[in-house]
Amino acid sequence: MTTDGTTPAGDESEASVAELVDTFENTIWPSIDRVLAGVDVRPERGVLDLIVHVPRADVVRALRMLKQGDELQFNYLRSLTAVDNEADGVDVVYHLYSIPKNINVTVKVTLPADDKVLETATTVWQAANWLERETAEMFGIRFTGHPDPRTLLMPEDMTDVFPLLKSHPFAEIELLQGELLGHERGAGGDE
Amino acid sequence: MKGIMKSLAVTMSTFIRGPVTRNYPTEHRELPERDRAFPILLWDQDIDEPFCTGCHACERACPVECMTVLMKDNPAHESQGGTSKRRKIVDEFWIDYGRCMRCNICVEVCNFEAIAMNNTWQGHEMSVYDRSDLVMDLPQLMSQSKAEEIQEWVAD
Amino acid sequence: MSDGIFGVENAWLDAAIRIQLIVGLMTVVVMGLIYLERKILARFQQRLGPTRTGPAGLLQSVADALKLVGKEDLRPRNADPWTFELAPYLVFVPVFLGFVVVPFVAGWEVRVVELGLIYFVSVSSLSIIGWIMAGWGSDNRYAMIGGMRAAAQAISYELPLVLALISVAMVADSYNLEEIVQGQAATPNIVWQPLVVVVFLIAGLAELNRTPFDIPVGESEVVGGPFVEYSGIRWSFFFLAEYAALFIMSLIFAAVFLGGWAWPLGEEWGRGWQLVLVSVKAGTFMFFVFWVRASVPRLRIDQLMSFSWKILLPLMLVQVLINGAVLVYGGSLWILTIAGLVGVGVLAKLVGDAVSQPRPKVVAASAEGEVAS
Amino acid sequence: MVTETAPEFETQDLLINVGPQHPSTHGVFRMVLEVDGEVVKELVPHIGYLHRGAEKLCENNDFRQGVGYMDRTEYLAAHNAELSYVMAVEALAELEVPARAQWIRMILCELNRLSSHFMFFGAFGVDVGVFGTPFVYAWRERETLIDLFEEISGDRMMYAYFRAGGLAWEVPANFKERVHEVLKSSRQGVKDFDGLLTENEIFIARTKNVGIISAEDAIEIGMSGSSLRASGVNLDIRKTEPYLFYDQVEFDVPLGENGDVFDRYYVRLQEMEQSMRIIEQCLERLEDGPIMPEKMPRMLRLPEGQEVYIRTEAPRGEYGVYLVSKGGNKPWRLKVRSACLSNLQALRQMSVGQYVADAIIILGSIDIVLSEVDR
Repeated sequence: MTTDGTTPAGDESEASVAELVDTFENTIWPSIDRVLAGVDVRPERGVLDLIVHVPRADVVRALRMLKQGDELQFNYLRSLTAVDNEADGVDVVYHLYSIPKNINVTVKVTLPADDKVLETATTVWQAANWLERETAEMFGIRFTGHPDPRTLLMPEDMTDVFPLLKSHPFAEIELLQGELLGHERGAGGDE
Repeated sequence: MKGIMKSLAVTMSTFIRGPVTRNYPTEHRELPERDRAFPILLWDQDIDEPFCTGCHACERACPVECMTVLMKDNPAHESQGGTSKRRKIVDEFWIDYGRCMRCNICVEVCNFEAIAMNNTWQGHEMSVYDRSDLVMDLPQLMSQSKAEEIQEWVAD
Repeated sequence: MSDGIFGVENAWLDAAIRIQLIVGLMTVVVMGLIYLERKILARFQQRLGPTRTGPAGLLQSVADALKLVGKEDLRPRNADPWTFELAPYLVFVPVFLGFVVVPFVAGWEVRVVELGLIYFVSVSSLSIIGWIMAGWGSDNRYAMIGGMRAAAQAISYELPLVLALISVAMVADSYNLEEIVQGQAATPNIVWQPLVVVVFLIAGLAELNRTPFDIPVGESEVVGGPFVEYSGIRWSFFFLAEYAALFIMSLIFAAVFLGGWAWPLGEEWGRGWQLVLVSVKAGTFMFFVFWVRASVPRLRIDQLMSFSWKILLPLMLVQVLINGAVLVYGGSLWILTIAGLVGVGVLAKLVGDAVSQPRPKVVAASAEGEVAS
Repeated sequence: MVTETAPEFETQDLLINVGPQHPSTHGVFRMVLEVDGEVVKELVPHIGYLHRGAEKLCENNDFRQGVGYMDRTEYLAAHNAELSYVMAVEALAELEVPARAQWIRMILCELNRLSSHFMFFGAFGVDVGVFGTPFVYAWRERETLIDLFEEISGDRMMYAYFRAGGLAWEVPANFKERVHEVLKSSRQGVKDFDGLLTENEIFIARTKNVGIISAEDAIEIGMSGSSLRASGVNLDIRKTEPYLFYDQVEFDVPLGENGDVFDRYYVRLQEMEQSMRIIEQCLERLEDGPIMPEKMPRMLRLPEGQEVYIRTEAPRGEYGVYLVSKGGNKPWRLKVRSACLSNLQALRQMSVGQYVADAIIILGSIDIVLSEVDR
């Protein structure tokens, strides 16, 4: 893999920030650090792209800086989704790509599990419109200021159940094949 | 008009090329040997019993959980005077063809080469009126292999 | 004017028998046409076409007809009852009225009408009312749009069709189809009026709602247009009318432009050969219609109307002008041919550069291509 | 309006419901058109009819079982879908895929691009109005391609043939001759389509300057693939971020000029020629060798706390797989980035103000596959 692929770092020991910073020298972290001066940003090693953690309060400000700065020009929002980490909240993930510079970055925002509210990114990219609607209906995140917060894939009235959360159970298979023929369950079904 | 004339010329050229379709139910296309219709169990002709020992390997590996397997001791085992070396044999085996997604994983995980994908037209042309008729039990699964209609193909 | 068929004296009875003959002949011919179209279209698309019903699928149309008769013909609950019920008849009957003047063979018309051409055109334009009624009556949005489109298209292509037939009538200086056909014993009118033939083909396609003018029934947009809500026997009336119109248009084309039964063979060959000759000529028109249907996309409603009003109509007016000038001032008819060919050239050029441009050179960025933002 | 129309002559806008059961919505897609006469004033798309929760299902299936689900999220180009999933797993498990397997994967993905583009031409031709001929030409070509896929993997559309680390089993012995045969018939197919549609005046009149989207808007909305390149944006992941061996084969990236329906059609036509060029080069480079790495763990377990976003150039655009793993043999979270979903966002902007007939072919021109939109 080219672009800024790097050797994955060792396990995430809590090394001092200084030592962390210099392990990123061949990625785009120095320029991102410059562009996002006002935001306290924490870099992290990704398998393919650099991951940047941004606090919830000024995520849209950071995204706009990444997009409009002429040094990076992340003008293409590749994908926007969320990852449910159960106890330590839900991560909203933005994959950005700069067409002129041909570089990638992943911006991550961690939301506490009980208060999943985040400012909408549709003001920065129109692409975020449907992606946020889908993430909202799947994870229960409320994107404030979204132009049209209806459900995207789910039926209109399904606004209380969020399927992609880890808490949402898998549908139990009602009838194992055996039962269909009158053979009761448990005699050697799967473990 | 030049472009329209060109389009007319193309359709006339295919008019002359003649039909490429075939009359399906009366003429069948010859299926490649690797064709995957639905999984079936194989019959061990010389010991006259199924290869399957009911070890649940395929049942665990199936993504859609469309298989249910029951195992029993093999009555025809050598210890009971039979000729077979298999101590365990399959007792009951159901595959719900309505749920199976034909991904061939059961054939890959089976270490007795007891299950294979049906590559005959009979495997494809199977229509039933009730969804529960799609649940195939042991005799139905072994019928084709018992009648030696199957030249199964298993990846080496 | 042949004296009564089978020696029947009473004129009314005679006309009734002839019309019954025509209707009987028509149902057989239409079934044959449906089968032929499906077979030919299939061949264009490298398919087999119907092969199951009867030897090589010959009974396909019979099977279709039985199915359609057997099917329940529904009516949407809040459809407008009378318009919905009467629409098929208003589409179906005018087409058959047109058969009164069609000259199959030397003496076999139902009635030799002095103003045959004008009668044909005025009768065939009646069926638009049926389309609009079907569109409005079936209380379905697609049908409504289809009906409106049918009206717009039929009106805008009626004029070039009428002018085309008038300019041919000027050359043959008679409206009576019998005399027009007899007048072509030496040379068919296509020689004198090439532009008119092209315009008649285009306007004829539009009258028959055939590709590229099948906008009222375009499946990909309005899903069948006015016929969406019809089923069973009612739907088959529309279908019957469509193919009957195709048959009558091809017979008129054969009679008016290719010399009908008169041109190469003439009177003395007897009716049998004349029938073969007419059916061959009508067959060429129909093959052309099927061929175009298999290879040309559909026009959009505004392009269709601007094509008719801005290109076909002016051309036809000029053609009528030239016809008049040449015929009145006694010029030789060859001038008409030259004028017609020039007209065809102008039409092709107008269509050509109105739309196409040199083959589009899509910029192929080379391997390391600069990244255009 | 020049003059104020008197109230009683006010025309009422018509609400037309196109789909989910409609001949030219390419699947279960519904759009409600608010139509004034023939002009579309407002377009509201409704999707989600084919949502089967593929992402949730993949979380419950290990890395071999998930391949079957990936086919079903993109039924017209299943090889490309499997490729992204399998490459994501390999990136996390750091598996070294042998060269032969990568060449075969490239060939199959490009062949799948051909069969998917043929499907586009067939459906688009019928949308524009030709009665069935392009569809049957497309099917004639797709059948030859699909027969080849069946000979290789055993299934016509749901191959489940790629595995993390390589391929499920070896290709048949006559693979090279069969691919050459299929290419010959595909070349004839492309020539037929070119002759039938490209220079047809009515086709050009119907598609030129219809449904235009500018380069900036296309980037802003996140479009990708041929629809983006038709607006002149030079973004092809096979070129910008080469994966497999795309940096070792030469091919061009066709770009359109003004992003209308005709350009989207013509860019795809040229892409097919480039794909055939790639396939020929791959066939020369293909040599014998293993198709799976030697030390393949029996049950593949991924390292703890890793994540990767792999994107490949599928026929419809960028098909991305974002895989988050917390150890174990099942993904913790798997997000499928669907090219059609983003391309579909531009539909409203392209269709408002056009005719009803144009809205249908604009929808056809962005070549959507509903199973990828709804996952």
